[in-house]
Amino acid sequence: MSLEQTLNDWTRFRVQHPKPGAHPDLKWAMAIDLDACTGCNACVVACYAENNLPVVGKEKFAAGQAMHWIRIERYWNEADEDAPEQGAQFLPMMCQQCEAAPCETVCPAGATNHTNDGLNSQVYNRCIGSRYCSANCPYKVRYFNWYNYPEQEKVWPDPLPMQLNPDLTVRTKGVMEKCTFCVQRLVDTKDRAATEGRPIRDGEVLTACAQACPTSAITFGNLSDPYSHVAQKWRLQRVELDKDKQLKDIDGSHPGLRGYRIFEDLRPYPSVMYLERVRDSQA
Amino acid sequence: MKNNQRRDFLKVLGWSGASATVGACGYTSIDSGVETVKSYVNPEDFNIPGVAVYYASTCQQCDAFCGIVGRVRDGRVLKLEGNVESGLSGGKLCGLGQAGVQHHYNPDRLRKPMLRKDGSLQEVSWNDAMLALHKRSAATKDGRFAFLTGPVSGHFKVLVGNATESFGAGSQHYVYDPLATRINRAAAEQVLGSDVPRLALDQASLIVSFGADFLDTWVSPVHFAGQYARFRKASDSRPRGTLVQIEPRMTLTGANADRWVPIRPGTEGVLALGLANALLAGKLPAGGAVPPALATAATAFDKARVLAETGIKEEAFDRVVQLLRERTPSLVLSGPSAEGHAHGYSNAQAILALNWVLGNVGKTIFPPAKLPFPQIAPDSGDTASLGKLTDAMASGKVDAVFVHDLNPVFTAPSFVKFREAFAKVGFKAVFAQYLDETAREADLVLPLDSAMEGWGTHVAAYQPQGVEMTVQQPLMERLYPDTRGAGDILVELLKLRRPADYKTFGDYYAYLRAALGANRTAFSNVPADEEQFWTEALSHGVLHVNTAETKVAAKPGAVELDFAGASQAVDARFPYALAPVVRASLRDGRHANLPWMQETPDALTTIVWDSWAEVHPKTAEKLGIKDGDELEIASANGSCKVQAYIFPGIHPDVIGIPVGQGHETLGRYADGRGVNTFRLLDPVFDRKTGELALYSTRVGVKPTGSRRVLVKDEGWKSGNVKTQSGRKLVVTLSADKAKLSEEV
Amino acid sequence: MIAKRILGLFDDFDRASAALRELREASLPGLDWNDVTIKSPIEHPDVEGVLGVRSIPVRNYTLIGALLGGSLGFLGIATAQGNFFSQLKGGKPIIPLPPDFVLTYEMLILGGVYITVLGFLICAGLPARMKSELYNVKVSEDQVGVMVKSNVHAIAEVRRIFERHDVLSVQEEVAT
Amino acid sequence: MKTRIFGGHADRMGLVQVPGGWLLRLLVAMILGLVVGLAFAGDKVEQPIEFPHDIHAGKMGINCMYCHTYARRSRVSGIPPLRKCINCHQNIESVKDKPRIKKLFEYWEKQEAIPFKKVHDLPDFVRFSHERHIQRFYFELGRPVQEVCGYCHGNVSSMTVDEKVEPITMGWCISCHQKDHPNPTNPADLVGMKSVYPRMNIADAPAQGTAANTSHGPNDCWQCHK
Amino acid sequence: MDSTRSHSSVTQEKENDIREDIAWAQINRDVLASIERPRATYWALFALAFSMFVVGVACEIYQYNTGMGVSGMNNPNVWGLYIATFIFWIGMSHSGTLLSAILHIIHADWRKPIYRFAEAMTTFSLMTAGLFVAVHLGRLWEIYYALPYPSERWTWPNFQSPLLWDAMAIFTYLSSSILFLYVGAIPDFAICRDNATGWRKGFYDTLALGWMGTDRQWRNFRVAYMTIACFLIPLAVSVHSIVASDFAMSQQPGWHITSFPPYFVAGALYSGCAAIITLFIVLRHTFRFEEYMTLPILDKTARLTFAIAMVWTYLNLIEYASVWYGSDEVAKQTLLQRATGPYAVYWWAMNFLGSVVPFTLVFKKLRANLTAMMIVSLLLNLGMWLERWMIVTPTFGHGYYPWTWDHTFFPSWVQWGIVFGSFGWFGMLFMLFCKLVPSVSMYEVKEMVFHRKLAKLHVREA
Repeated sequence: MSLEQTLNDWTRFRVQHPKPGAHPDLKWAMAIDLDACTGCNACVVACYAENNLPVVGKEKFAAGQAMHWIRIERYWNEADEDAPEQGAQFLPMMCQQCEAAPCETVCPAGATNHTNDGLNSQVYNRCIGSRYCSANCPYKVRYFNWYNYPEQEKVWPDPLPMQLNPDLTVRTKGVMEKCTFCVQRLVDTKDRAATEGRPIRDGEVLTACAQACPTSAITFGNLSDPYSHVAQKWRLQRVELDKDKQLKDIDGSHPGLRGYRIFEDLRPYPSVMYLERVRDSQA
Repeated sequence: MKNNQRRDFLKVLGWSGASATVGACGYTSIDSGVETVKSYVNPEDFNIPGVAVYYASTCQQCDAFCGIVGRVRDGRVLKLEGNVESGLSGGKLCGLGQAGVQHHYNPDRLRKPMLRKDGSLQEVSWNDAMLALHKRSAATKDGRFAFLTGPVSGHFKVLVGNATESFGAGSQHYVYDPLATRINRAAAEQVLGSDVPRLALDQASLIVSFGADFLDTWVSPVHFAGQYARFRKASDSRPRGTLVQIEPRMTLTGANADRWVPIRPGTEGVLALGLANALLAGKLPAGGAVPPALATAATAFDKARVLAETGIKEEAFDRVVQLLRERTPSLVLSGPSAEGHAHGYSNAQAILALNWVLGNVGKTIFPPAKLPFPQIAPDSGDTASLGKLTDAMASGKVDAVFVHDLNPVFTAPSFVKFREAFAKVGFKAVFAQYLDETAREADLVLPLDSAMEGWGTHVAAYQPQGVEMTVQQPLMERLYPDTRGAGDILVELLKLRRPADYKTFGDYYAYLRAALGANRTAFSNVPADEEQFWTEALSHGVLHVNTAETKVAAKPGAVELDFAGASQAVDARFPYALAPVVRASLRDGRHANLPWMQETPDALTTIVWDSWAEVHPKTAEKLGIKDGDELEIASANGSCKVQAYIFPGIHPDVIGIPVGQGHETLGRYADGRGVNTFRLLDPVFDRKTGELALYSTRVGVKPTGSRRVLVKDEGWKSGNVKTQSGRKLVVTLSADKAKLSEEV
Repeated sequence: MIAKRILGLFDDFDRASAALRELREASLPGLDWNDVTIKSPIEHPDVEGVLGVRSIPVRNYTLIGALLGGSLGFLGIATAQGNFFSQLKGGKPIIPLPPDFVLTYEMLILGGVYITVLGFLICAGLPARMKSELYNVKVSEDQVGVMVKSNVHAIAEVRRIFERHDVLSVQEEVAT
Repeated sequence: MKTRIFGGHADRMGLVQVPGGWLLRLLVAMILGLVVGLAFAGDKVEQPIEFPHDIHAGKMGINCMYCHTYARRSRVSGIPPLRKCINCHQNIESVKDKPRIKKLFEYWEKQEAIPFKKVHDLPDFVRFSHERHIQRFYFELGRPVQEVCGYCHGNVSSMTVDEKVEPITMGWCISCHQKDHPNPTNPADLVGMKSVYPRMNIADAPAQGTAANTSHGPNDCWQCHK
Repeated sequence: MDSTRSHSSVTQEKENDIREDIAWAQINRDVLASIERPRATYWALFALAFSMFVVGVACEIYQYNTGMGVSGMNNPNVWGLYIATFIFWIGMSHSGTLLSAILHIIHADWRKPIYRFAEAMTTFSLMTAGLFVAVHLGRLWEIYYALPYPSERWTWPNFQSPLLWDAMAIFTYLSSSILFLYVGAIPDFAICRDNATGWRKGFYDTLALGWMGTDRQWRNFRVAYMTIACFLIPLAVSVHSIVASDFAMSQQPGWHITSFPPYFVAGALYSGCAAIITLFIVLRHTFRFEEYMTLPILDKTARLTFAIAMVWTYLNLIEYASVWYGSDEVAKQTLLQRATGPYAVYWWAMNFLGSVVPFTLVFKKLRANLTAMMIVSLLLNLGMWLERWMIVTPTFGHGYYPWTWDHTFFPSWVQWGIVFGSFGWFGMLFMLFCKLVPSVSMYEVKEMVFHRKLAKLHVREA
């Protein structure tokens, strides 16, 4: 509680995000190719397995209290009432790890913050369950523990608890949770890199969803590493983290570009870039 | 036993500090001396508390047999991933595969052998169980023994074979798969010269699939999905591939197609011939050849007739013809919805024959490598075998039957009367993980190890390159002392029946290791030393069998077309065709007790924990059905009550109901959920192969008047088609604009 | 010489103020005007006119309180933010001004109100020990009291003046 | 204990400078006092074997990591496997008949692990990596091992059974993570550090690894909260 | 002053707010009587309130043990009646300040007989609102994480969160109103002290702080009282605009609206005034206050209410208009959804009760009719409660993200139970207050009577 320190560091404390070079060394990001995504749900199951997600059961699912951190959304064309001739539109939606996350500012307890490697951290134990973050999340990807699933609802009857991943907690009633980009994997990898005295290699760590995806539609990696696969994808699509309008939107002069981020106009600066789904108009 | 000593590190470690305490959010004591920490007594040096180790094994959720690795930490298997060394999984894994751990940790698993004493099943010691198995089965007279299994391969198949024949000539090993692709194999054998040809989706620039759901449920989904990803990417040599899906009910593959064409069920063959006809009219693509009898047969199917019979739009027909002409090489696939008819064999042939016409054989279709050891070659099974067995049992020709890891009582259509026939058998032993419908009927139930506990070798029917044999090894010590691997049971049985040949083997592991070690020269680039070979086999999890590359068939095999009754008159009581929808998550229903599989929404309807009836909006309008209305769906052989889901991706004359639900007794997550669609099936069989025709059941629909909310992720209120309502969520780009070849 | 206190109760303000006016003109020796007090059920409408202007120091407390509350509020909050192991939130600065100003505003009012009340108690000499002074419950009902503290002679004179303005009742006591 | 906390970290807490700081200071003192009190509740732990750290670490001066061999490779330091104890003690005739050693061999006969009680127990939502701390301060900075372990475990070489001497509270962890620690001299180590200590997201904080020759501990919530 | 010698012969051209010839002693007697022997209605009301409160407590215990799920909320709809009712109660509190502070500094003396209970209403509705913050939390037992105090964790709450501003503002508002209420009541406590017997004597003696009505006390009292009043007005406004910014500062369509703060403040005053009318009638009957809470005063209050109702209506329509006229499609859809979606009924009811029903206040006859006023005021309050609900819930059901639409929810019985109980809690506290503290300010009524008489005299002399 040092007044002196506060005044000394004043300039530092006044800096805003997003700003170029905010993450010089490490910034986790994703690129999701909607043309490759087949909506097969492998990522969803992988997430359940990796992140100790409770299976809430039919009744609670009906009440809208499902706990899937990543969900596959299925949309039809307006014209599809008769027969969806161009198939369905699948969209894997998880926490977008925004650079300027609307959820962070509103949490009264400061349970959700922006981390150095560009994630939107959720500290379960600090959460008091005001649910303001979820209210303010435009993607509605935050999930609240409406019940005490592990103990009172008994969603893990023996011996199922043996499958629980020891690297992260099993959340209890009254806390908010969301996709973490499998932070437990990231932290382990960071530690390994530090111990071995080397930067993190591209592809060294994947989120559970990216690892499972049979069509490799999900690319995950370090955006600050110019040679990483994900960084190349972003660059190729001319999508920049700290812009709320990408080259693609500015003028029609780049028809080939597929990269876009959802709700960019709300300026949350998401860390997930989607690649437009492609359909053959001659077919 | 040496084996157990060796795998001591799979013991569960009571490392309370490192294990996720249930409900551990701010409520764990941090007082000293409350928790206990233990360490191994004699640890392997690669095994560090708090650090995960990965072991290679084989996924057994379906018979694609993908290679997997299991993440093991402190002696507990936590998660399954694809094994990058397996050409089948390519390091990827589908949702069903990942849920394998839930079979392992399933709370409803059988934990002790059960023997029927005075009418009811009672737990017995393992010795008594084995004794009973031996004694009771030994009582059978020669040749009156039957062994019913699902698709088998590898050394387990050998054991089953030996066990069966040890009961004397005439004893039968029946291989039954409720969702077998037998018709397809037969047709492929006939037309393309090999029953499971190797497909190169990623080489094709056009795929026309007649209901082959290769992304979700067909043959080897994970592998095909990988190929599909490359197929969608453009390269300098090849444009982005275009996918056309023709089927009565939209599959996941159809949902990803550039063009989805709903077709009247059963008329796929007609369309295929119509296409052939149209193609033959013009100049064929390079390498095009015409199978004998196709040309003549095709001429009868002019455009007008085809459109009339198939009910597809003229524009769609022309598009497909044009695409087939322009985009080469292409690939034409035939799937269950085209094959599940009395004339399914003919449909499949007509469809596959197109590949010759388009000159795809040798470009996108190759003969598979032949496995030099027929005794371990995969037997994928069929549905006809169930009929044969049932007849045999009904006519009292069977004294003893073993059923391994199958649930025929559940999957058999009602008209088969399997349950009754099964009851007639004197001694019924069931090897099962759950006390399911079949196990309840048995005299002896032997609890099986889970796939994470047992040993085995597997050879998948579909092989991407060469032939790979995937090794299955325990990822964890047995959860329950009284379960055994099916292999162990058979070895033990054979030791009693054929002491001379089997006394040397301690258990299945010993047998397996000896067998593989002896033939290690049969595998490519493996170390000569036996011990080393074994270690490597386990660490890689995949063995490549030396094979001789086979040649492409020079010329097409003749097609035998027989469309009798293809367009029979519709029975007024049953105006609609039933499409039994196969869900990748439940398959034939054996996975219905996996909570993850029940809770993950169905890809297209987003419905969870339930069965439903898919009704086309128009049909719904006609019948005055709203989303969630309960319908009574009746076929000539059965009926069920199920809620309606208004679904645009289905032909108006078709009602789709998923299979796999409706268990009476399997486990807490499955029991009493939804309906068992198998029960409705009509006794229609493919004329050539005698396979059950899954897609030719006719049903009548009538609302019962009651209405309940359908539980689905898209929101239970939205009965009608859900759109993006103006948001920019999924953006679609026209292929000609995209510059995919420039992307990384 | 002994000091005494006298309290006269009048029926209404007119009589009370008349009495006071005369008392003032009389300007009795040894009578300090500051020792003249009015006790009334409601505030005397033109008390200044009668007693002359007396200081009301409460306002100063208010000023100090508001300033203190505001400044301490801002500094405290900014310091806490700067030392909350600086976690960035929503891309906003670690010490964001708009929210801090909102909070400062509240703290300013808080300080203002609290210190004002404190000031009121101090200036009004509350809480007071009633035993020390003459008091009559009628004051809290409907009568106006005038209390004077002075030496005996003066008190006697005051008493006369009171009676001239038909006082209802008079109490005397020796001032300690 | 309190004095150490304040004495040690007043520079960071700097309670002194705040107007009315004494009040805050009093409050903190009270709360810390309470917590420390709680942390010490039930201190002396009953262990199945009264393992004498003072003899092994003190008299013999054995490196902590000889027994706690996992500390440098895993997040958990681990109780040494029973085999390790036996390896030495089967050759030390002098103490063979001591009751403790007898007990030890009994366990060995049964091939069963000794159920030691946990002394430094963290709540399950905390992820603490022994590996990183050992690597950072023992291997990279070359500080003496007993000092490095001592940061959290106190002077073990003076105890028989291990005791908890630090209040393992969040504030206590932060008090050290906030400090400027000298950076390793080996450039490779600096490269590696970048991944765990990315520059602080509030502009270019001087004390973040690369710039100056000192660096804070990681300040992400998710570095320790899981 | 004894009525005989007072100028009672003054002919009254129009009905007065209060009888000017009423004896001051009489005022004391009447009000003190209210404290000692109210009608039996009082006890009935108290019992009712208490039992309602018990129901609420039971529901909360159940929810606390089982989890928020029992409230029937779900993942898009994370806020429900709790927040809506929270705003409602905050709103209620404002009219108290309006009467006691605003009308005080503009010297509208007709407020004097009724401001005391209004101010009490402020305090207690704030206390009730505070409860809902707690009830709403998923982990009530961790609420101290949101309090700014130096802890062994070395962490602080997030001062950027509007919720924290809320906490701060409400705390300030609550404590200030309590002080205001108390300071204003000191002279009356003195009166009670002078008349009370038994335990009451000691009680009021402590509260009165030895007030003797000396000129010095009165002088400082006047200034202090006025100063606090001046503080209270901006405070009250800030409190509700901060509550509004809980919504306006968020991203949700239908919330992210500039006109929210004034809109909320207007709504607050509106519901508050309506509540005052209700309580006015209740107290008038329960404590036999016909002399003081007179129809003319009720009439004035009603007219004030009508005026504010019109302000609210205006702002309400402005909000719709700005959304409609603006080019934010999403917000537009949300508005449409409210008017046509699953909540249409409540939305239209809200608009009807809020904007149409107040027109009944136009008629003098109705304004003079207690029963009618009772019904109308209750209707208005219902309308304002619905307004709050319509602000909170439909937005969640139809926000930016279409996938989470259609997860509409209806509050479970637990939520209703707790909302129900909150009224009990409020009623209980309020009734308790009226029994212990003079709910009509005696000294100020005296002032009122006195000054009005003076005014009359001047008129005559002139």
